[in-house]
Amino acid sequence: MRISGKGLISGGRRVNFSFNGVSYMGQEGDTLASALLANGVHLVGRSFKYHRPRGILTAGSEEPNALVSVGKGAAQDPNIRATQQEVFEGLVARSQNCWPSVGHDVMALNDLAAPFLGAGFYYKTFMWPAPLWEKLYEPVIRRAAGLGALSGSANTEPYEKAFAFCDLLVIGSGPAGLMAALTAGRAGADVILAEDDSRMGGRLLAEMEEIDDKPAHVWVAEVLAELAGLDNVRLMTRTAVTGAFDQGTYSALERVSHHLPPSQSLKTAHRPRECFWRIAARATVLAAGAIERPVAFRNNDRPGIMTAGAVRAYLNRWGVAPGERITLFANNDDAHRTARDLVAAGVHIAAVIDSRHDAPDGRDFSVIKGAVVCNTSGRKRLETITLRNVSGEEKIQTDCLAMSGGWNPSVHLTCHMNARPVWNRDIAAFVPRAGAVPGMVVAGAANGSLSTHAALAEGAGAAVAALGQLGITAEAPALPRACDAPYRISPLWAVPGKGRAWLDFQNDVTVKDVAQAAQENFRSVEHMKRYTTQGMATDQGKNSNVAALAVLADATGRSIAETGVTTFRPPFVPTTIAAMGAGAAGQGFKPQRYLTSHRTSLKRGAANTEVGLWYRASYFAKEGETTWRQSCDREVMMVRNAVGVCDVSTLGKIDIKGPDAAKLLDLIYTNLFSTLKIGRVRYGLMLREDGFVMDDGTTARLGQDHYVMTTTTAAAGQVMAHLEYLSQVARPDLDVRFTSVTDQWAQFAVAGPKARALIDALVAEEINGETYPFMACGAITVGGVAGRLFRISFSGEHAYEIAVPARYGEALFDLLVTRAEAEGGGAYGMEALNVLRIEKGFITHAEINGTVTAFDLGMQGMISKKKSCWGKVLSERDGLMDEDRMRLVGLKPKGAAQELSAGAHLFEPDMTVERVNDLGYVTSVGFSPTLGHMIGLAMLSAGPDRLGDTVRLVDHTRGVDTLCEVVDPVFFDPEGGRVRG
Amino acid sequence: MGISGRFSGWRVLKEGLTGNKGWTPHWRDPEPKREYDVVIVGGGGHGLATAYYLAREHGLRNIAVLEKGYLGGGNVGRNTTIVRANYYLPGNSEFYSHSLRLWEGLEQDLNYNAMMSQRGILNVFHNDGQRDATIRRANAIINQGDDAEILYRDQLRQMVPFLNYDNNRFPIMGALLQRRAGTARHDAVAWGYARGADQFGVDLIQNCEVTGIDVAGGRVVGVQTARGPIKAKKVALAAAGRSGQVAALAGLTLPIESHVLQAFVTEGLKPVIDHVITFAEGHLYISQSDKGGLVFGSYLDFYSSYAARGNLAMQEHTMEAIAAMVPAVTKARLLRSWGGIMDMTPDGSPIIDHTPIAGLYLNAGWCYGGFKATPASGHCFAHLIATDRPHAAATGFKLDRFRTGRGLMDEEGTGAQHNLH
Amino acid sequence: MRIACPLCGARDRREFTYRGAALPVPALDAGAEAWSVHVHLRENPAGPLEELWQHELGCGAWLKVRRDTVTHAMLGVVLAEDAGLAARDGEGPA
Amino acid sequence: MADVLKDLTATSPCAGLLPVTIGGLTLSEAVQLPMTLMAPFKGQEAALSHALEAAHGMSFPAPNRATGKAGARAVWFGRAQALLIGPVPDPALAAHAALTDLSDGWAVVRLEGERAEDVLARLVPVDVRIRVFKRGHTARTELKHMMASVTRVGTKSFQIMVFRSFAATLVHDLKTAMEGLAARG
Repeated sequence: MRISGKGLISGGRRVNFSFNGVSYMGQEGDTLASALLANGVHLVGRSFKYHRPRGILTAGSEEPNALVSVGKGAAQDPNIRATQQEVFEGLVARSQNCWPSVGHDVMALNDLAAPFLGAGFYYKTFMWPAPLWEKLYEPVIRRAAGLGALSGSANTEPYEKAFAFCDLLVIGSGPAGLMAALTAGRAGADVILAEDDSRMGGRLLAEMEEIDDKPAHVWVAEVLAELAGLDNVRLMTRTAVTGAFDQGTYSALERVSHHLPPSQSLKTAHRPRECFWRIAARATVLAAGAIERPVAFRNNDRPGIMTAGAVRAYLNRWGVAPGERITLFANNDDAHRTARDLVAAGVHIAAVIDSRHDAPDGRDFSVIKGAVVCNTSGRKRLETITLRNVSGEEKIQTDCLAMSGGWNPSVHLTCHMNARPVWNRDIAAFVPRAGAVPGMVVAGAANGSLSTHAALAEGAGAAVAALGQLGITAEAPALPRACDAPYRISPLWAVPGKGRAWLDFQNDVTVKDVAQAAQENFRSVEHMKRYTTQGMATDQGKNSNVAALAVLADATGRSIAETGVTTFRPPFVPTTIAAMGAGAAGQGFKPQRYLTSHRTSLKRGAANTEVGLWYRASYFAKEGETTWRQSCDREVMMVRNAVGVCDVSTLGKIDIKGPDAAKLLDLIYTNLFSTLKIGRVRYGLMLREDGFVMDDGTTARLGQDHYVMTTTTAAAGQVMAHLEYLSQVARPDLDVRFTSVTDQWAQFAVAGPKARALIDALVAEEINGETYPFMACGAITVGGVAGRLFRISFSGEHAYEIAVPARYGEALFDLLVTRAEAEGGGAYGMEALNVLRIEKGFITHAEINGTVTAFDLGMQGMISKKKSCWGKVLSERDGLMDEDRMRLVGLKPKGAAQELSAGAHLFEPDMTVERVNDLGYVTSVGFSPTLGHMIGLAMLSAGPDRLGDTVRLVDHTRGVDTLCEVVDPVFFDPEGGRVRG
Repeated sequence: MGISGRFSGWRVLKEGLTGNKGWTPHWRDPEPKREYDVVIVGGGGHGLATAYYLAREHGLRNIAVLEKGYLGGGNVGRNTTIVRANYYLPGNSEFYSHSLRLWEGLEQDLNYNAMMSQRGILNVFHNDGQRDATIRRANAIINQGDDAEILYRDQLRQMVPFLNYDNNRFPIMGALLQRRAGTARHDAVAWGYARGADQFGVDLIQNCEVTGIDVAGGRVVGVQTARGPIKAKKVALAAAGRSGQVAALAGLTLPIESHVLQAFVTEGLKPVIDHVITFAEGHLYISQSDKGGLVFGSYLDFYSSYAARGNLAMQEHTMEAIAAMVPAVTKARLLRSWGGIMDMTPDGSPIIDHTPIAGLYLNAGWCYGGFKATPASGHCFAHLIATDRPHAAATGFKLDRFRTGRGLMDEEGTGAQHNLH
Repeated sequence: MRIACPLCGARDRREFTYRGAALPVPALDAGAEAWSVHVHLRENPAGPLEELWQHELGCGAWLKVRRDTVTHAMLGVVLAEDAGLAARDGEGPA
Repeated sequence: MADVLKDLTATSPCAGLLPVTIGGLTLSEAVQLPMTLMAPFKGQEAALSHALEAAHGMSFPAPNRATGKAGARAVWFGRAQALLIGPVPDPALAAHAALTDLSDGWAVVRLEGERAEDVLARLVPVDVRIRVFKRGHTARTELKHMMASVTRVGTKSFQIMVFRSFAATLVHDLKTAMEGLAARG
C-alpha cells in the first residue's frame, strides 16, 4: 500500500508494468519489489526444494526469495532480484520455479515429503538399481531443481568491458562512503565512488534521521552535488564491486540498461546491457554497509515476513507500507526504529516483540519484552503469528512481520584474498580482519560500526588513512552532527521449538538440517555447508550463514569463533557471464589475421580455413569442381606440371641482426648457421630444452650480421618468445637484436617446372640456375618494388618464395596468379600444399606434435657434432634413443580398399587390435594424384627397421581396417632432381 | 556395518517418520594411536580411497589417514566433478580405464550415492588437425576397451543444438563422445570413501597436520604431527597441492610445481546442458550440476600459487570462451569462483611410485586429472603399498621417467614446462 | 594481479606470460643430470619464490619477479638480463 | 629479366575500412610513412641517440615516451627499441643499431574526439587519461588480445598500432567501443 506523500520518490512519473500476466502501476524510482508491495502483491516466488510460497524478504541485492524472470523471448533474463530491478514502462516479469503458476505449484507436494528430504537424503538412497540413476532419478531431480530458465536462444544483446584506474576506490555510498569520497575528493585524489543501487546514499535513503539538522537524504544530495562538481571524482551508480584481487585490482558490474525499456531505435541498438569493469585502485575504502539477518523460528519463511530494515526502507524511501497490521520481532534496539517510523506514518502496529527482557520501551508503542515469535500461519500471505512468553502462547493477527536478528557487516570483499573475519561479541557478528586486503581500509557498518555518527567519522578517517598510504595528505572534513544511538543487541539465532525454522530460505535449509548434519558428524563448518547446501544459494549465505553456524556451534558445543566460517569468494553479487565475456560472442573470441591476398583469393574462389589466428585458402574452386578433392588434385598436378602460387606469409619471419647473430643461431638450431654463406638459405631444426623438437624452418643469411629466420605458422609466437628468452635470460652477453617482420613482408611460393620462367619474367634481375641455385637468396626488384627472392621449396619442385613489402602483397599475388594461369598453373591452397609436402615426406606440426625427437623423425643427423645446442643434452637421454620408439615412416595402402586414415593406429597384421599391441599411429594422409593412390606418414615403433613390412591400419571411427606397406617417407622424386633442376 | 549403519530408501523413510533422530555419524573421530601399519598423509579423495582399498582389498586394518584440515577439503571438494577415461597414451589409457570401471560400481560398493552420472562427455574439435588428433585419441580409447564415438557437425547439432555453430571464430566441426563418462558429486565421493574406510576400522584423524617425516637408516619409521608423533611401518603421501611441501619433510625434491586452477558455478537454472562439453579452442569445459548450476573451468592461472584463489584475467578468458561457444547460456550469472592447487608435473601425468626412502610411497602430480582418477589412484596406490609392486594399471607412473626420458606421458605435447599441461 | 615492469610500470597480469622458477641456467655442457634437475625438479616453495615472467604483450622484457606464492605479494622485480641467471662458465651456455 | 611490367599498386592496411565517425569521434587511418625499428647494439644507446639527434633532430626516446613531432617521431617501442616514424633513417644510424624496415608491418590508426580516452578504456588495460598519459606518452600494451602500441598525439587524439594483419579486428573493436559509448548518450 502506497502512503500518499511519503517517501523519496513521491510525485514521480507513473509507469505500467506486468507481473505474472497482470498489469500494475508503479512509480518512477520504484523497484519491482516496492511496486509489487505498493500493489499488495506479496507472493512472488517459490523456494528451491520444497517449493514453499515466498515473498519479499529484503530490499537489496541479497534477496533470496523474490527472484523473477524479466523480459521475453531471447531477452528473457532469469533470477533477477525484484528488490533490485527498477520498474520501467512496459517491464514484464514472471515468477519462476513453479508450475502452473506461483499460486498453484504442483511441486509444492515436495513440502509434504519434507521429512524424507532432509539434509543429505540423496546420498543415502536412489542407488538401486544402478541404471535408474541416469534414467529416472536424476532427470526428475534436475527438473525439480534450478530456479529460472534460460530462453534457449543465443544471447545477442551487447555487453561491454572497460578498465578504470584511480587513487581511491570507495565501495558503497552510505554515510561512510560519502564521507570517504568527500574527504578524498577535496584532497584532489583521483576517486571512484561505486554504488550498487540506482541512487547514492545507502541506508540514509531508508532512515528517518537527520544529519547536520537536515533530513539525511538532503545532506546526501548536497554531498553528491559537491562530488559531481569535482573533476577528480567519478560517481558510478548501479555498479556493484564484485571482487577484490591482487595488487588492488577490483572487478565491478555496472547494470547499464536494466532499468531502461528494451532498445527500439538504431541510436540505442548498441547500448550495452551491462559493463564489466576492471578497476586498478591504489587504495580502497570499503563502506559496503551491513546486511540484516532474519531470526529462525517455525514457518518464518511466509510471504509477508521481512527484515525490519527492509520494511523501513520500503516505507521511508518508497512510501510503501508492506502491510496494514504490522508486527515487529527483534533482539536489538535498532529494529525499534521500524515501529517508530511506521507509527509516525500512521501504519497500524499489531505488536512489537523483543526477545530481550531489558529491551527499551517505545515512545509511541508498547514493547512485549522477553517474548519470541514461535510460529506463523498463512500459506500465501502471513495471517497470524504465535507469540510465546513466560505466560504461554498467543496468536496475533498480522499481515506483515518485520524481523531483525541484528546486522552482519558486509565483510565479503575482505575475504576474497583468503582472510577470515573476526568474531565481535559486542555486536554478535563477524567484522573484517585488519589488513585483510592490502590497501583496503574498512569503514562504517561494514566495519561493525553501526551508528550514522560512527560511519561518518570512520568514512572520513578511512580516506585519510588510505590516501596516507599513497603519500597523499587529506584532511577530514568537519564531522556533521548525526545520530549516535547505541545498537544494543542480545543474540537470538533460532527460537527453540518444533517444526521447521528456516535458515537458508532459498535452499530450504532449516535448523533441523544443521542439527542433523552435526549429528552425522558433519561438524566442520565446511562439511555442514556442503552436506546441507547451507549458504550455497544465490545469496551465498549473506542472509543466513552467521545464524547457521551459530546453530552449528550450539549443536556441537563450541563457540561461534571456534566453529569458524566458510569462505566468501568472488563475485559479491552474481555476475552475468555475458558481461565478463563481453566482446567474445560471434567472431570476437580471438583477433582475426588476414593475408594481403585475402580479397584476391576470395575473388578466385578460395575456401578459407582458420590456421591459428590466420585465415588461409584451403583450395580454389574452379568452375565445375564440386568437391574439395577435385580442386586439390588439380592444384597438385598444376604444381607438378606447370606452376602454382601459394601465399605463405603466415610463416613467422624474424629479422636477426648484430655481431653475435650467428652465435645465437648456432645456439638455437641443432645445426650450424655460422658457416652459412651470405646469400644462402639453410633448413634448421630447433629443440626445446627437454630435447624434443620445437620447430623447423629455413633461415637465410642476408649479410655478415644479418639473418632472416622463418618459423612454422603454428610456432611463430613460441619461437619469438624462445629467442627472447635465450637472449635476455640465458645469453644476455650476446649482442644481437631481432624483431618480427611477419607482417612486414607478403611472401608467396611459386613452385613448379615453370616457376623459374615466371619469376624471371617478373623481376628486374636475371634468374637462372647460376644466379639463383637451390637454397640461394637475394634482393630483387619487382614492379618497381624492392623485394627478396629465396630459392626454397616445400613441394619438391623447382620453387621460389618471393617477398615484397606487404602493401604490394595484394597486387603481386594477383599478378603472380594471373601469370601462372597463363602457363596452365594458378593459385593453390593448404590442401594441395599438404599433399605436395606429404609426397616429399616433409613434416609439419602434425608430425612435430611436441612428443617427437629428431631421432624419431630420422633427423638425428641434423644435430651437429661440432657444437652443442639448446636441448641437445636432454635429447640424448637413454629413453629418447630407444630403437623401439615410434619413428617416422611412410605408408602405402595394400588392401583392396586402398584407404588410409589420419588418426588410425597400427598393428602387426596377425595381432589383435588392442592397446597392448599398438605400434603407432598415422599423422597425415592425402591422395597423391601424382602417384595415383593414397599416401600417409606415420609414427611407427622401430619404423625405419620395418621398411617393406606390412602393417594393419585400424580407424574404428571411420570404419577403416586395412593393410598397408611401410615405406620411406619420401614418396616422390627421392633423389631431389626436380628441386635442384 | 560401522557406526553409521547401512543406507537405503527404507531407512530414509523410517528415519523420516521418526523425526530423523536415528542418524548417526558417518565416521568416527578417533584419537590417534601411537603406531600404525600404514599412515596415509592427506585426507582427500585419493588418501581416503587408498585407505579404503588397503582395508578392503588387502585386509589391512591398522591404518590412519592424517588430514591437516577437514576430510575432503582439498581438490576433491573444489573441482568440476568430471569423470572420464579418454586418455590416449600408454600408461594413462589403462589407468583411467580402470578408474572408470571402478566408478561404475562405486556407489553400490560404498553404499553411498555419489550421484555418478554417466551423462556422456563431448570433446568438441574445430579444425582438421584437431579432428585427426581426436580420432587418434578415439581409436586409442576403443583399443583400450572403452567407448568412443566421433560425431560430426550435424550429428552433434542434433544432440547439443545450442552451441555456436553458425557464427563462431573457430567453427565447430565435430566432437568425440564418450557415453560412459560424466560427473559425480565430488564431496560425496570423499565422504563415501571416508565412511567406507571408517567401517573397516581405519582411523580418520582431522585437524592433524604432518610436520615431520621420521627416517632412520634410509627407512621411514613414523611422522611428527600437530597431535604428536605417530610411528608407522609405512607412510604414504597423498597430499596433492602440497606434495612438494610434504615430500620436503623427507628431504625429497619433486618434479612438481603447484599451480592454481579455477572453477566456477552459476546460479541454479532449469536443465539446459545435459552432457559435459569441452572445447579444444579456449580449453573450456562445462556441465550442469543436478542442482542446476552451470559448472565450468578452463586453463590454469599459469603461475605458481598456493592461494587457492584465482585471477581476474583467467576468469574473463573463461567467460569469453562461453560467450563464443555456448552463447545460449551467457545470461546465467556467475555465483561463485574458487581455486584448487594443482600438482603440475613436467609431462602432465601423475606419479604413483616408491621413493628413494624405504617404506615411503608417493602419490602425486595429478595435474588437472585428480578427481576422475580417485578410485583407481586409491586402488593402485593401495596395491603398491601393500605388495611393493605396482598395480598392472599403474606401471607407467614412475618418478624417474623424467630423468631417463623413458615412458613420458605428455598427452598435450607441450613439453617439460610444468604449467603448460 | 599487477606486476611492476621495470620499463613500463605497473601493468595488469594479462600482459605477462609465466615460465616458472628463475633458476640459474646450466652450461650447455653441464651434463644430463644438471639439465634434468634444471628442467624438472622444483623447490616449489609456499612463500617467496623467484620466477620468470615475460612482458610479452608489453615491452617484451623478461623479468625476474620475487613473489609470495601464498599471498601473491610482489616482493621485487628486475630485468632478467640483469639477474645473473646465465651460465657462468665463461662461454655461457654456448 | 622482367618483361614490361607496370608498378605494383600499394594497398593500405585499413583500406576500405576507414574512416568512420561515430558520436563525435573519428577513427581514421594514418598516412603511411616510412617506419623503421631502431634497436641499439650493446653500449650504443647514447651514440645512437646522438646520431638520431644529429640526423633527424630528435633523441632516442626514454621508455614510455615519444620524441619528435608529427611527421617525424621516434616512439619507444619496447625493451631496447624505438620506432622511427617519418624520416628514412640516415645510414649512419646503422653503426649503432639494428635498423629494420617496418613500414608495412603495422596498421596505424588515429582516434580523435572528446571521449577518445573512454573508447580506449574499453580496450586497453592502461590508464590513458590525460592526467597521467600526456601528449608524447606512449605504451606498449594489450588491445583485446593483440599486441599494441598506443601514443597520445594530442589532447584528444591517439595513435594506435597493431600488426598489419590485425587491422580489421582493430577497426572492429574500436568501432564497437565507439558505438557502445555513443549509445549510452
